[in-house]
Amino acid sequence: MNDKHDFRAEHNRRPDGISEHLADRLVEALGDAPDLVDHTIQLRPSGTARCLYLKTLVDINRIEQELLRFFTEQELPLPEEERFWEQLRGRMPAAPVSEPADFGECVYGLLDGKCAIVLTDLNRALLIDVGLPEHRPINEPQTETTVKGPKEAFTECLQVNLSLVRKRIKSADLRLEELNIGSVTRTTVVVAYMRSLAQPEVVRQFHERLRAIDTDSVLDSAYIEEWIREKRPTPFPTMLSTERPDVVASHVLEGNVVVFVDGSPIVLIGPVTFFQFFSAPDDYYQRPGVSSLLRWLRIFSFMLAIFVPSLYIAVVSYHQALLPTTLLINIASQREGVPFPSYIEATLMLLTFEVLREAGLRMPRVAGQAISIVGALVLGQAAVDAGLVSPAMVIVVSITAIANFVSPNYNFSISQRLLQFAFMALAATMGLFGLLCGALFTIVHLASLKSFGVPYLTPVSPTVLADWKDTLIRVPRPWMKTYPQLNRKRKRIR
Amino acid sequence: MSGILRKRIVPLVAALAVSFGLTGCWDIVEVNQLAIINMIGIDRNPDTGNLIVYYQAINPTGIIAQQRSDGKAPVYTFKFEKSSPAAFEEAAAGIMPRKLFPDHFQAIVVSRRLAEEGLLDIFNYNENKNNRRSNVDVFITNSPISEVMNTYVPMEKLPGRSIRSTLEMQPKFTGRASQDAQLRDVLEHLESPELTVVPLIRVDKRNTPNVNRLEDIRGNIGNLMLVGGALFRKDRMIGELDTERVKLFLTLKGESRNIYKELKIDGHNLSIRAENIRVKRKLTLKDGTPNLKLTIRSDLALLMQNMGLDLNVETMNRINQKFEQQLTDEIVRLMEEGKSKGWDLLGVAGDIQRKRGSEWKDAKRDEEIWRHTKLGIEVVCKVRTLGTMAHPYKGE
Amino acid sequence: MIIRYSICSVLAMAAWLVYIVSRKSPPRDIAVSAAIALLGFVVWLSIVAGWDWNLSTWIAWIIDRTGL
Amino acid sequence: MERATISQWQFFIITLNFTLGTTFFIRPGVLIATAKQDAWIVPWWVGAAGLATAWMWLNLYRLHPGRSIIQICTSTAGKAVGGFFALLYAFFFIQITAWVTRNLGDFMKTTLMPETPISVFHLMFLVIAAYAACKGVETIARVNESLTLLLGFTFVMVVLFSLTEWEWKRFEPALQMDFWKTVKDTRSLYGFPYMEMISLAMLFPYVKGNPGKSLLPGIAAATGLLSLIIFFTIGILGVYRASHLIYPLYIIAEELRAAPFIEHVEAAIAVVWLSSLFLKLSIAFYCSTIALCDLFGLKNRSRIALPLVFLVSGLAITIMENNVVNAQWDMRYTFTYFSLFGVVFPVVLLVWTGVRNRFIPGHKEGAS
Repeated sequence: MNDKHDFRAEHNRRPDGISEHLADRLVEALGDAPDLVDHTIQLRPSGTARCLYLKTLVDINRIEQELLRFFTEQELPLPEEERFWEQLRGRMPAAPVSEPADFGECVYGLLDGKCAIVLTDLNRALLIDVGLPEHRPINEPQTETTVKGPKEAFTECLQVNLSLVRKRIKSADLRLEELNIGSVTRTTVVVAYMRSLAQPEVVRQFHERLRAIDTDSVLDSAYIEEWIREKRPTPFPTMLSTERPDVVASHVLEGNVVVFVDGSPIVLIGPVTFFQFFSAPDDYYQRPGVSSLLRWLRIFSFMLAIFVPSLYIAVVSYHQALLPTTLLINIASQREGVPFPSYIEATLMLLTFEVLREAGLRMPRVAGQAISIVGALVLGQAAVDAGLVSPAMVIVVSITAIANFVSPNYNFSISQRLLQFAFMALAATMGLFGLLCGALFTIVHLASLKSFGVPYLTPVSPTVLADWKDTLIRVPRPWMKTYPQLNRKRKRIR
Repeated sequence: MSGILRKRIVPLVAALAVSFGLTGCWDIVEVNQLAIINMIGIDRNPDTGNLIVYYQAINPTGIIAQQRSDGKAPVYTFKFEKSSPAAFEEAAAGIMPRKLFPDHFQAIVVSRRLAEEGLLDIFNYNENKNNRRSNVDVFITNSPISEVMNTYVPMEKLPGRSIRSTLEMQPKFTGRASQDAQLRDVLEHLESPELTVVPLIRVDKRNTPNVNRLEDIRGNIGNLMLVGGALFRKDRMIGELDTERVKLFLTLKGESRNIYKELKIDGHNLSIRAENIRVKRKLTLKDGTPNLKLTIRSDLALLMQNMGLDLNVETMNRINQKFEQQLTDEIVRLMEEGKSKGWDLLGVAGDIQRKRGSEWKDAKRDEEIWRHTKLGIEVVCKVRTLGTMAHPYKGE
Repeated sequence: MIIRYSICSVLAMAAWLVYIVSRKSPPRDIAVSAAIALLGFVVWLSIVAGWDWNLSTWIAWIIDRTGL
Repeated sequence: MERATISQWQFFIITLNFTLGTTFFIRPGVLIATAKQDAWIVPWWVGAAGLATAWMWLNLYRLHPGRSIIQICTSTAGKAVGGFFALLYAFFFIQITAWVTRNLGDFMKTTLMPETPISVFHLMFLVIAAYAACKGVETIARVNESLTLLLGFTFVMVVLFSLTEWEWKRFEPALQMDFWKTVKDTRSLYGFPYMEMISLAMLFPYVKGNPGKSLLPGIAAATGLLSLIIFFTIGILGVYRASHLIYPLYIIAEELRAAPFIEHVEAAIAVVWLSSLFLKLSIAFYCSTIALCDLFGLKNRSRIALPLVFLVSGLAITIMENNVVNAQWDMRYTFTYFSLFGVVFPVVLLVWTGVRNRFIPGHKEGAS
């Protein structure tokens, strides 16, 4: 799978796939691309070479200053000689040179931002990596903001992303393994893990699933996630995705495996368990007591988000006895003029909220003001005054909406919204019993889930008390002396 | 073929499974389809022998409207007359536009005449219902039940809540009623010889069934008030105790820990409150007669003294002595009075039933043995709290 | 109500049988599933038709008979 | 078949939940009615008997390591006789499942949702139990682990808030029962839940290590908890009322008043407690499924789960007319009927194995 050719072993053998008129065929294969540059250069002492590259992908300065100078300004030995390569490397240490095995690789090399030097007389080609991928600078994280802690986020450039992680883990144990996935896009995917920590079984599963990917294109890590996540249909994410290098580093250091995808600022992490979705990077940059409390707060708001609307429906239309008398009277009088049953009311309001949210996400920033004004009308006092909903319902929807946003993981908050609507339907048909059935079904489902062989509900079930120190609570760092047991690490003590 | 089949059939099965759920909504009822019952009144029509039930249903908009002070009725009372308790829900459906919702009721008011006949069938009906409440307060009333039920009360908008709150204050401040005067406490003693006391209420004569009463400043008018206790044996009322006796009775049962007392020393009035009363009962059998030894310990708080005496050790001792003596007298008097009426106010019979050992066998069989109980009373008390005054003003 | 349920369940059962046949399950699996489904069908039929039978009564009768 | 294993701790939790599941709802009222204020002692001796019986099952299992009770039947007594025994066992497990289902339906219908048809409750729970059964014993074990915490928490909260009603007087006079008469009258407790636990013999092969190490402590803990629950019921509710009620624990929850504004929360508490019924149901359902799989040599559990839901939901309706009839049946027949499966058959199998091991050479290792 490793596409980097070991040059020394190859350079003496003349590749078979390279035939006559290579340069012309390359030009033809790329369909006279307007950005294809094709120089002919005079070599010393004799002979010509053709220099081909896509000017949109390469650093032209380097070609002019380093590459062309190397080939034209001095007398070159024949490529058969070791001296040729020594000189080439000596002059251009930063540009990896390879010799393609066949025509296809040549084409791919050009498309990958390499410069092809075709030695026309010898019918040989060299691929010199002088690529200059365009990428934006390292910014602050957009979706996972923290108050304290590092403020770097991944970019779309794989090399930059890898460097961000390398920078944090200066260990020889860190293994990076590269693959190309996608028959058309040939996207570079890097699997990273700590050799001494990651469970070989998990690494093997990652490799197996990545190799099994049979697709034409990979444009984002989400594509990869869909291929390698658990096959069982589930609304819950079984891989963590993050744009923060510190999160990746901490997961790698706990023995998890991460997947970088070129062109995506989102990195995939696995295996992951249910309770890890409640921990935010901030937890580790704050005092442990505070972060434990915040974790409970997040779990509580998860509960709020999925149960509040359904509980409201169940209580108001089935189990009114649960309400204190005064509250019951208040709700009853508020609902006096409302035409819909409470479950219709709740569904309408929450759907409206979802629509507003989606509109807010997709529309141009400048229109934001308009949406917030209209949103306040639709979900607020105006709706109450119009007699469409009761004020209590507005509160319920608002609590739900806010609680939805608490989840530190975007994927997870989507699954929580799915559950929320399912539970509302159950509560509307069978009250608390329906809600119980929904909850039981969810728990059975969660218990049956596994993420790369690790049960999803670890460490609560199966109970691993030693792992509770960084799930439901976070103990101070000095107490975290052992590695999490969740994927049965090889090493126990940190 | 199998692929297509699978694709078709899995959703079909799923859809069927969902349809089980979606055909639901059997028990659904919206809040504004409920007649939230706040208080229930029960009586028996002496002419026909039928039960009469009053449901006091809350009018939610009335309550909310009242907060904005445009005086609408907070409750409506509905009256039904049927031969069995189970028939009332049906009868209610004939006149109330909303579903009867008794889960939240706060009080049951029973007329005295019905209580004296026995409440067994009402208890049984209530306990058998799935949405019954047994931790609800029971009240017996001397007034005609229609007047109790057709009364608006000041302060609290809901009469049921009003009397319940009144009752709940008593154990803490006055000891005039017990916390354990709920339906379930009466129920628990349906088979034992123990007596229970249930609060007795009365309605002020000047009551009007009109919401305009709520605009009247005179709070006493037409209000419900606590006037004593109804003594229950098993399911029926056997007598009435006045407030003082209720306090004493509850104290001896250990259900009331604070009582207010007025003492007279040398013709001077003295108000004290006995706090933290602990009663220790010891029942022994001597020659076939039960001996009950009561040891009562208490801390006294001096509320007001008008003795014209300085507060010193001697005065304290006198107060203690006076209280001890007065309490002993009252207990003996209560016991005698009970004996004459056939009420086992000290609960001796219940104690005997709870005794183990062979020597109690005969005593258990003799239902009247409590009458021969020899009473030994020891009161130990100390003045602990004096208020903010070291010596009273003498005005001399 | 119960009739509606029974019809739904019977349909679901039939669909299920078709499904497992289409999944090419071992014949033994199919046979046992079908047998259980058939038993279930008889039970539901007896409920819908109002036949009064009671497993517990039968067991009681057997125990009484054997004199335990 | 699956190669799943469950840990000792998980099997302990499973045993606990399976023993207490429906028991803590139904049994306290009956026991208090029979043994009055001393009812809390009853579970002790019945539990001891249950432990002894479970020990016997474990001995049987030791002779046939890695085999479920169904496989023990067929391997010991042969295809015909053993198969008949195994069929009876499978029938018994299905019957238990139907019983648990019906208890759930009865409870829901009498207390929380009187208008809803009883089959709805049965079907909903059965479908989820079937889903859990398809996912396998590991999933069921994990569900048990995660829900037990919640259950324990609610129970402790309810008891704590109800302690204001506590009166020691209610236990007096203590130890007044006629021992032999009480033993006779409460013998059905031995049948349900203790003999019912033979279902768990289906799970023995999945337990990592010796299942006895968690089965016996599980039964002991469940017995202790049952006794504790009865103890609290008497102390809080009183003998007289508790003995007249079908679900005394529910009434405790109903009369709970944690704060002036937290009243009438019985629906919420009951719903949480229902998950305990669900745990029992899922274990029972799983046991019946694998019993059928073992009996007929099926490869895939999920194939028969749905037909079984269909069958059990029907059986649950016809299994009894109402609570009263069931209570009477329980008093008279539970002990005998359940002992047949819990004691008689295992003893027969044990003797059979012993005889065969002694007299027929080549069978020393059980039947490996």
